Amino acid sequence: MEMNMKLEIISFGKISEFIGHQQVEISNVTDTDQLKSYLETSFPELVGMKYKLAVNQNMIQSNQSLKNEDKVAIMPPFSGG
Amino acid sequence: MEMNMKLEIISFGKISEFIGHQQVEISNVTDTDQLKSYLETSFPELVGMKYKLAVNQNMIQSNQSLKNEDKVAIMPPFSGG
Amino acid sequence: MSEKKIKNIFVNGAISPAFIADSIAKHATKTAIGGHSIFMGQIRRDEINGKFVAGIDYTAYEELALSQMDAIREEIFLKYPLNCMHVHHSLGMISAGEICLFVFTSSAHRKPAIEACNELVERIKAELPIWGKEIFEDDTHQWKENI
Amino acid sequence: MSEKKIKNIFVNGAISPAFIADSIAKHATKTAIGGHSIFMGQIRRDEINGKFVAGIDYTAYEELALSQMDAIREEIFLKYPLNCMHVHHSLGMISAGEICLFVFTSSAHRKPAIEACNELVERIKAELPIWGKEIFEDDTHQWKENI
Repeated sequence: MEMNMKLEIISFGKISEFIGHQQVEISNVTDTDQLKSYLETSFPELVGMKYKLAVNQNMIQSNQSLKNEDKVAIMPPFSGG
Repeated sequence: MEMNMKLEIISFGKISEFIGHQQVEISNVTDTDQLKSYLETSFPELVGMKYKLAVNQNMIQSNQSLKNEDKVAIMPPFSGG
Repeated sequence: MSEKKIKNIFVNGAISPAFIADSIAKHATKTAIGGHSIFMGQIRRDEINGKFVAGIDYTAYEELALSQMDAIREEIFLKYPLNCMHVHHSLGMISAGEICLFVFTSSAHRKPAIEACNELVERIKAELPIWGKEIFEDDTHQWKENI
Repeated sequence: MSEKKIKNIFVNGAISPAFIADSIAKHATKTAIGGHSIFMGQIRRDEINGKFVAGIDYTAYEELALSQMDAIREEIFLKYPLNCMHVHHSLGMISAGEICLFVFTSSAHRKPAIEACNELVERIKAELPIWGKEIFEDDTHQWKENI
């Protein structure tokens, strides 16, 4: 059975230079680890970069399941201050 | 042989409330330890108080000889800042 | 549940010395305070490969940064006996020589204010989703990384 | 021998927020600076045996304090890579809520400024011959002691 999920993707810092704000509809992605693989395939610039995800404004520390309509932020290392 | 020495005494903080700025002429005092004894005899309020001396604007850490016309400051614990 | 208003730490543009003075002056009525500690971040005109930094353009994931800051603020208030804590961070283009971060803590005795201020600065740099794009004088850029 | 001008750290009366703002603003042209650390001492309206402190009257052995401060300044500049160091201490009557000590250090990166500022505050309190007389609202007084 194929699962389809709609996600809103936002990005920041240098990642925003190659991943724009977008809605994606993807299949066979049910958690953040799978999403990372999907992103690194779609945006090879991500491979080897340090980045973190936030889902619905919660920082993701370890793999977490995703649900339809989640808002995922892709964030390079912080450099405030 | 009796030695006479003129010293200028200044004092600060709570010590200035009972020892005023003054010239003293004293005998048989040749170093700061002897001066402390002399001061504590003349000003019994000093006994048991913590205080430091400075001679000619140098803080005294250990006993030091005195000479005629030295300027001696009597200083209670600091409380700046 | 308690109704909680999340404080906005972000200001558009540089933080002016007048703003800082005003913030200090407001504490004159708080006569339980004995010590204030302030940290200010200022944009350096660094030279990198022969080019000079004209300024840093700051962006943030604002909602997430504010909720992270709110959690940090609560933890710091629990850890140190503070009377006050103020944090302001710039967004947008801040020129070399201008101030982009202002952290201000106050306590009855000096140590809690000093320690809380230092800890806040470290946590702001490490934990808030804020990004600085260094703009060179020739309009090229590179992204800053806190190390 | 080098000719050396000893800096005067003493100001008559309280240190105003406007003075502090002016001091901060003067650093905008120093674009090698990345971090500023400030400590300010403020007079507390302490309650002691049912009486409130109206203010503190500061006196100092000025010549000795300035030469001690000069030695401290040199040691701190040798120990930390600082761009700037400024110290101001009030003399005379400073009312509760007013600022009596302003220590301001700046460096390229934050750590030296922060550490130097902290060390300066500790040394100023421990080593400078300055005395504070706490004046109560009923005009009685007691001498402050740093502990």
